[in-house]
Amino acid sequence: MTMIETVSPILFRPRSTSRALQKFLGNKGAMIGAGILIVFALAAIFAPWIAPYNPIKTNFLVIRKPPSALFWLGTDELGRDLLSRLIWGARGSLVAGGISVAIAMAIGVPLGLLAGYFGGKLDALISRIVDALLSCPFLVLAIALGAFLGPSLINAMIAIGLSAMPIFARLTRGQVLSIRHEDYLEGARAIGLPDRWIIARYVLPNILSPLVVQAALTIASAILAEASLSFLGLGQQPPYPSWGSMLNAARNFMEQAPWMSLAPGAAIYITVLSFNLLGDGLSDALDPKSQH
Amino acid sequence: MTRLRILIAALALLASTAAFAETTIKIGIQDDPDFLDPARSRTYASRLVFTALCDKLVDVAPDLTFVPQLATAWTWSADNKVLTMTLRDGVTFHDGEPFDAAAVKFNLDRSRTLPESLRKSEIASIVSVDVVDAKTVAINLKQPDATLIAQLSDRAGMMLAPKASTGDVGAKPVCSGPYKFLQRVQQDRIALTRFDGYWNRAAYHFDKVVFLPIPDTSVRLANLRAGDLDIIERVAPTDIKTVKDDKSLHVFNNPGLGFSFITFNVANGDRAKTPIGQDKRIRKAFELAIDRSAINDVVFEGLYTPSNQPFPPTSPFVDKSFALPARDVAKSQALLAAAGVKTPLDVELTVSNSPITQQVGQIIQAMAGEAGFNVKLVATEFATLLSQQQTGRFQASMQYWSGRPGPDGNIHQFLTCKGSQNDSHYCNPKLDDLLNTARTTTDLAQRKALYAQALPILADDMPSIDLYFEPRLIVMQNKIKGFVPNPDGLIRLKDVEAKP
Amino acid sequence: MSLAAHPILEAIHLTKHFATPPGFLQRAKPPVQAVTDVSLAVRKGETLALVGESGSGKSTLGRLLLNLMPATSGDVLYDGRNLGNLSASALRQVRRDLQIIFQDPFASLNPRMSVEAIVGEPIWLHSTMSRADRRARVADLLKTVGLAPEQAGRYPHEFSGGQRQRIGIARALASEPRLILGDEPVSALDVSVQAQVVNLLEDLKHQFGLTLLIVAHGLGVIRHMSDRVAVMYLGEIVELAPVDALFETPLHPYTQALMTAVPVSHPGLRRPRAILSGEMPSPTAPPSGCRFHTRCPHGRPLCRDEKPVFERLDDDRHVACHFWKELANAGAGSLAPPPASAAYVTRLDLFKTAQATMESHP
Amino acid sequence: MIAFIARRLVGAIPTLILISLFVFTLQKLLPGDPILAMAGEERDPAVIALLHEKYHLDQPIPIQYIRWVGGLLQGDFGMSLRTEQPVTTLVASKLPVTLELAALALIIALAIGIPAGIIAALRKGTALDYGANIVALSGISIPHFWLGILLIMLFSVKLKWLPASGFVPLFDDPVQNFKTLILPAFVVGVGLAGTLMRHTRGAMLSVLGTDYVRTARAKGLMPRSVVLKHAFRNALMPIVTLTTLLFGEMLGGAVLTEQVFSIPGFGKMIVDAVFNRDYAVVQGVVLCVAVGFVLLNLLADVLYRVINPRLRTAS
Amino acid sequence: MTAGLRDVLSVRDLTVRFGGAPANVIDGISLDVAAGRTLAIVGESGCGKSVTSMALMGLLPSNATVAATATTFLDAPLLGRDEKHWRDIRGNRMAMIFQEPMTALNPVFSIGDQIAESIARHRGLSAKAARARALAMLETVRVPDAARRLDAYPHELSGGLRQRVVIAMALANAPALIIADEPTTALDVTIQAQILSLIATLQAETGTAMILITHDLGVVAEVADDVAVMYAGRIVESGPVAALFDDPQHPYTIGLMGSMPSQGPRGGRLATIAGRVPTPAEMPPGCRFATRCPFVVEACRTARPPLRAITPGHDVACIRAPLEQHLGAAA
Repeated sequence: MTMIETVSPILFRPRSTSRALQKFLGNKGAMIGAGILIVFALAAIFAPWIAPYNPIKTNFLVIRKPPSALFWLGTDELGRDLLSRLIWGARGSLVAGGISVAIAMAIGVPLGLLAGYFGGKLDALISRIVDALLSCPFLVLAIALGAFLGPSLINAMIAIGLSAMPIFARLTRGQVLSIRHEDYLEGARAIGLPDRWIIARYVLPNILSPLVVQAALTIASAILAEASLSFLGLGQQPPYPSWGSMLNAARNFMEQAPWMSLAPGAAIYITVLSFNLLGDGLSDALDPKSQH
Repeated sequence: MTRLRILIAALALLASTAAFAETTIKIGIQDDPDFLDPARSRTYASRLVFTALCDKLVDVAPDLTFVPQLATAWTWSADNKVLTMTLRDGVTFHDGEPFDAAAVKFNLDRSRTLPESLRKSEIASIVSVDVVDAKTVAINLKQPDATLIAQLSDRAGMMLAPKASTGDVGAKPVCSGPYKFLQRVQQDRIALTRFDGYWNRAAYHFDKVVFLPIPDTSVRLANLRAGDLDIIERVAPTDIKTVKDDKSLHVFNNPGLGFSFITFNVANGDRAKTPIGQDKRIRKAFELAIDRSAINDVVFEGLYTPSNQPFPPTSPFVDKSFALPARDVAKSQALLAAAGVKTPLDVELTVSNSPITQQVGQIIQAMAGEAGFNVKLVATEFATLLSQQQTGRFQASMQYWSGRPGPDGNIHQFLTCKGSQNDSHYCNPKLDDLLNTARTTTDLAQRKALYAQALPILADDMPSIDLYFEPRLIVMQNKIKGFVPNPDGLIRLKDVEAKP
Repeated sequence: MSLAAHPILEAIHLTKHFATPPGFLQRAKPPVQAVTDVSLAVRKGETLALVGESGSGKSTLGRLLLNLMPATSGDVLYDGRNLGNLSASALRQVRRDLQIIFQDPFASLNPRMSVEAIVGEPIWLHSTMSRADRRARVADLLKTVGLAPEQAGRYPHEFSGGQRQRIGIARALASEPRLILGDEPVSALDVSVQAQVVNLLEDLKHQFGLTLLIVAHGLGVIRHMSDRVAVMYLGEIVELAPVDALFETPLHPYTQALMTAVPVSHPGLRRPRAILSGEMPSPTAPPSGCRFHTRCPHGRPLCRDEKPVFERLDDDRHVACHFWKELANAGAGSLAPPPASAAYVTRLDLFKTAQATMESHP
Repeated sequence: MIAFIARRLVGAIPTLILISLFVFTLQKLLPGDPILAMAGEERDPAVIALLHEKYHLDQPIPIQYIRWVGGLLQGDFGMSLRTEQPVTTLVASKLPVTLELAALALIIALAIGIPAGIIAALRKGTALDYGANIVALSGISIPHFWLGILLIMLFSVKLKWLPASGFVPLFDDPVQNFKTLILPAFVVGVGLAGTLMRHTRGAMLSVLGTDYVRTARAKGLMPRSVVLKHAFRNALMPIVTLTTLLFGEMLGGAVLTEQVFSIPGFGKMIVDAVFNRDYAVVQGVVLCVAVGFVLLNLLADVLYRVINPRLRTAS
Repeated sequence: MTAGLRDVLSVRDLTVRFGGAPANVIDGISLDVAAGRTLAIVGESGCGKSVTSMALMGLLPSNATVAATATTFLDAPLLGRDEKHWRDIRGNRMAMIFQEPMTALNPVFSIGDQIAESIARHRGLSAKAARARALAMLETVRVPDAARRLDAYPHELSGGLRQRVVIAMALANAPALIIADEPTTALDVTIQAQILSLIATLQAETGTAMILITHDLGVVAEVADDVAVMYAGRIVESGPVAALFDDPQHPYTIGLMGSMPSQGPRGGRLATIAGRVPTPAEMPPGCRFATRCPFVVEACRTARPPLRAITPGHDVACIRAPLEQHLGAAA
């Protein structure tokens, strides 16, 4: 008596995830960005095998040599191979970006979820804290935390992560508010699902896409922030390289040895660009609106 | 026609005013000075400003001898416990108050008694100051003090106008120097204007002096090259080549007083209880692992002066017989073996977070690594560094001292048992004896002998390793003529003028 | 069905006012009076429609009846038990028994969950079924609503509007409810799809012995589906009647106006008619007396001053109008069925037959 | 409107208290003793003890906080440890510089970012769009100090068109003031322009697809009127939000840019104050920035009401 | 369609294709509408009726290719002219009424401004004169208290009033043709009745031609003179409104009418149409309804059925019409 609506093969449409993936794969910019980042990530992972030289081994015979067949990107102020340092530095910089954003999200997103979902006094309290943190200048927070925890890459990440946290809390809260009255949430409540389940299964997945986009953008700014903190001596500690600390060291040799700043500068630029392109691609791919 | 004439006249007027326009010299300095109060000042940057602002009783000549400034002559009593100074005639302060013996007494007493005074320890030997007559002052000492003249050649000897100097002196200091205070914008500029009542007015050619703190070395140089500054100080050695290539600039490379050294924590708390803190052989091994000349070549383009003594290369107290040890990795390893420690031996070296210090730290790390040390660099920002040092939270620390012309100011407070900056808590009564005696000895030969005895003790105990002296690299526009460099690095504007 | 059956759900003086809490230095705003003093019984096994224009409070009333939001005052009885003082476990059972289908098939399904997860979730929540059993049950449910079980792994956006509404229905059925609230269940759908869903709901109702509560504004669908109709205006029920009686002799002037406003079903029926003027007043400041008096073509001073009683008439009808007796025939109320042309009737029969054949031999 | 503003201002007080507590606690946790640095090379213990007492640093932290808040209520923000100047004086001298730099940077950012964003949105998917995006992202990704030094090398050292660094107050010499600020403002502005461009583009894209823009086109309006009047006005909300947020961030100082260009603004003062443990200055400046944020948020809300009539009647 | 009256708009074989799409979204449709007449285009979502209206207004995005063998609007060609020409026609000679009065008005400008803007643009009136005419237009569309409402913002008005404003905006320059795209779909039934009656009245007063796009056969029955039923980008049946209701020929038309619940007593199950409208990627080669048609035969799948006249003025694109004859033979 009821008819079964069969879907003919030509009507087949790929599943949600793979559809977003396809859309993502079709985005040229995002693909270029992802490609570059994969290359950089591989370089970071396999640094011990692919770096031509020991990145911290000084060689006083080849101080500040321009790029050559021997040293493809030249050498630095202590005669270390810049290419090797760049490859090893990718570890510091990419990890710095990733971990600080992870910290920011791990704290900011739950706060935003709580504030947005439950509202009321909890929301007022969380929003106040977030406002307060937001109006504390980033560098003050980062420097203070860096100085408090002691200068190291890990502490720089914590500082950057905590500083970026309020943005995620705010964004999450806003997103939760925008879907709080969606029918499917009401449906979930109508079934009698508990709040934590609704937050985990209904709210979070549906606000993820702007968060992912923001994360990609924040990774980019976290890498730059690490460079800034390095500039102030609060980032990666010598002799280990990060792109920020390399750039910092190169600052005094911008004229005598321009290649020293060019290599890490270009690496940061390309990485940030890639993360942004990736973020754009994710934004397009994950946005349900753009799928219609 | 008339119009044209008026125009020409106007242009001529413009040109002429330009010719007679106020002349200003702009000096780029590395840091923003702290208090412009000689009794409270603590930074090198403020000394740069004081040089134009406040005259001292005594000045330092390029050969590190002491020459008259506000005091035209001085004599010691037979027991070396009274210093009598004859003061210059016709000197007035910027506010018109005359300079006399009472003013000297006021200033010395102020430095000794002002609660916040940082000069107290420098002139601790003074018991009282007597006004003999208007132009003569007698300074009475507890015991003979060979360092006193040196101290009076610095901030302790700077003379403020007594009447104007109550309350917040730093906000508007009134001195008797060639330039008087005009304006200060924190972290931006300090402007001085020519003092017409200066006793040696004719020797000063600029109407205005402006000091601009620009911390970034390359930016400071860029400003000079862009023509926005006339003189910059503390140029990076690595920039000297660029400067030399620039035909419009001129470099003064003068040996300086400031030096760097590594202090080991030998008795300051628990962190001293490390092999390197307890065993002088290991410290010696550390020294032998370091090649001072290589550091100089790599980081400083060979412009610095490697040294194993705390006395500047120009100082008569340098002991030429006490040779700079060559790097000897084999001997270093042998010493480590003799000390019976397992290599690689972990050593924590605290360095400030400036790029140059870190560079030096990394070289030391690499060099010491070859001898069997595993050096961990701890880069720390300044405020933390200071308190860590004082409270003994370090194993080895790289330090910098801006240097004093006399020998005592470079050694006594660091290495005597109760020295105010003896963070290592190193204590050797024999050394204390020598250095205290040297303080009260006025005879040059005797003093030299005393310091010559101290050096081997230090080389044996090795509480610290002297590394190198920093030259004073001052760069100016070619058109600035008449500048005479001095090891203290201060920029004296006497006879300096702009000549195209 | 038996009219004497027990009510499955009963609203007693139910009121819902949405108040904005006064902020700092802010005057308290008057509350939105969404539902005011409504008493209504839903009978076991019937299809009861709540009809009214937007802002009439029909959706709010539906949600109140399902205990999806707390009432400002009044009670809801489910099987004679007051929902306001049930234990947590009893409330869970109520959640199982009372389900809802939403208007917008695009918004009512979690876009991030597969159909299987969506339909399986109520089963997971309300039973201890094994994973495999649950999967089989989901497949059954999908078949029941006319979807291929093979599509269980897909996501909502891969389906058309009608298919999504079927998923929503499958989910509502999953907890084996006794009553389903359809909140405008077909108004977002195209006509042909709407027909499919209407047919499906009717089939399911008979198959599972469900009670349906339909919130709708499309009078055609209401006439087709429901047994009784409650007409709402500004948070109040103005008329409650069996469907045919209501459509044939609407008593309340608002019901009459509603009937008149429906477009004709055949060009031949075009005629000049009295159109209700003005718009529904704001529910924050409802008019005094009879709330309809500001628009009522038959309004008299009494209507402004005095609230009419929601009167029960002899034949299972209720109406809230002072003058319903006089006005009973005033509106051109009843909708005369269109004279279908012979050609159309013939061809429609052919169409239905052919369609049925096609369905049985896909 | 006035009630609205008053309500917002009073509502900001808990935030300000929270941030003052937060900053106060945070910096007291920092290692290092400001007095030790102040005591100079001599480090006379008597002087150190004296200064501790003078600045009440020998007292328990809650007492210090209460003392500070008590001062605040009387308009006393405390004294800088490093310079012994009242914090109010310091703030008053730096704030105009930072505000001017921020304003100029924002003007540059708006002048580049908004037209670029609009054009990119109108030409979505074309080479122009990609180009604008790449340029915008470049602005975001180039480290400020790097770009700053490059610009100094080019415009000051090589071309000698502009002073390399330093700052001349606006009222001393407007032309010179502009010359000293244009490069740093450009460096900061370019970074912001990218962000602004990307948000403008996004906002315009969502607005260009709306029914009312279609209505405007259906009225036969000129494209300029459709885009600038009907679409842009509606896209302004997120742009206003972002602009005020960016301005607020700049209140905290464009630290590195200020350092490179030797601009005596907030940023450098904050960094120096943190490094020198100049507590009163850090507290005063952060509080000042927080108040700035509150005011900017308020300004944004007022602007929303100007832009969007719906919000006007909502309250 | 109706002979004798001068056609305001005449379109032959209109096709629209979006860049990269595998099939035409509008595939060869022809329309004529005369002054004072209302042509209803009926169809379900996805049938292309809105694209048609946008194509006629020249409002399709640049990735759409619009072509026709002939177009005449007020005796001049319509398609193939430059953008300036379109701008001069739009909002002036040809105006549009949109479906969603909530979103069709710009929220940040007062309604007076939005009406006056169109007047000023096309008539070159001063701001004051344009405002006066805007007020007159508001009165024309029976907005109560029009003078006060002139400065109101859209959100301050109810849905019904907003739709009146949209109508006032469309009529402001006395257009020769109005395209009303689902003008009452978003409205409540009593408001719908008000608006439909208003449109009818105004059309009678001004003699404007109208294309009414709707999915609601009730609205068609209420106001249309002629009807074109669209399915998947093609017109499957067209003719005078009475002919269509009394003598529906195309299986799609029949199914559509049969799936509407009747307002009379319940008449059994509703008719349904299986499946759904094909996307451009799924477009069958022959009759586009073939995949869902219960009467489909092989010939339907291969060739496009021509639109042929069953009776004068009543055209249908089905090779099996009239059904009873074809099926009667088969049965």
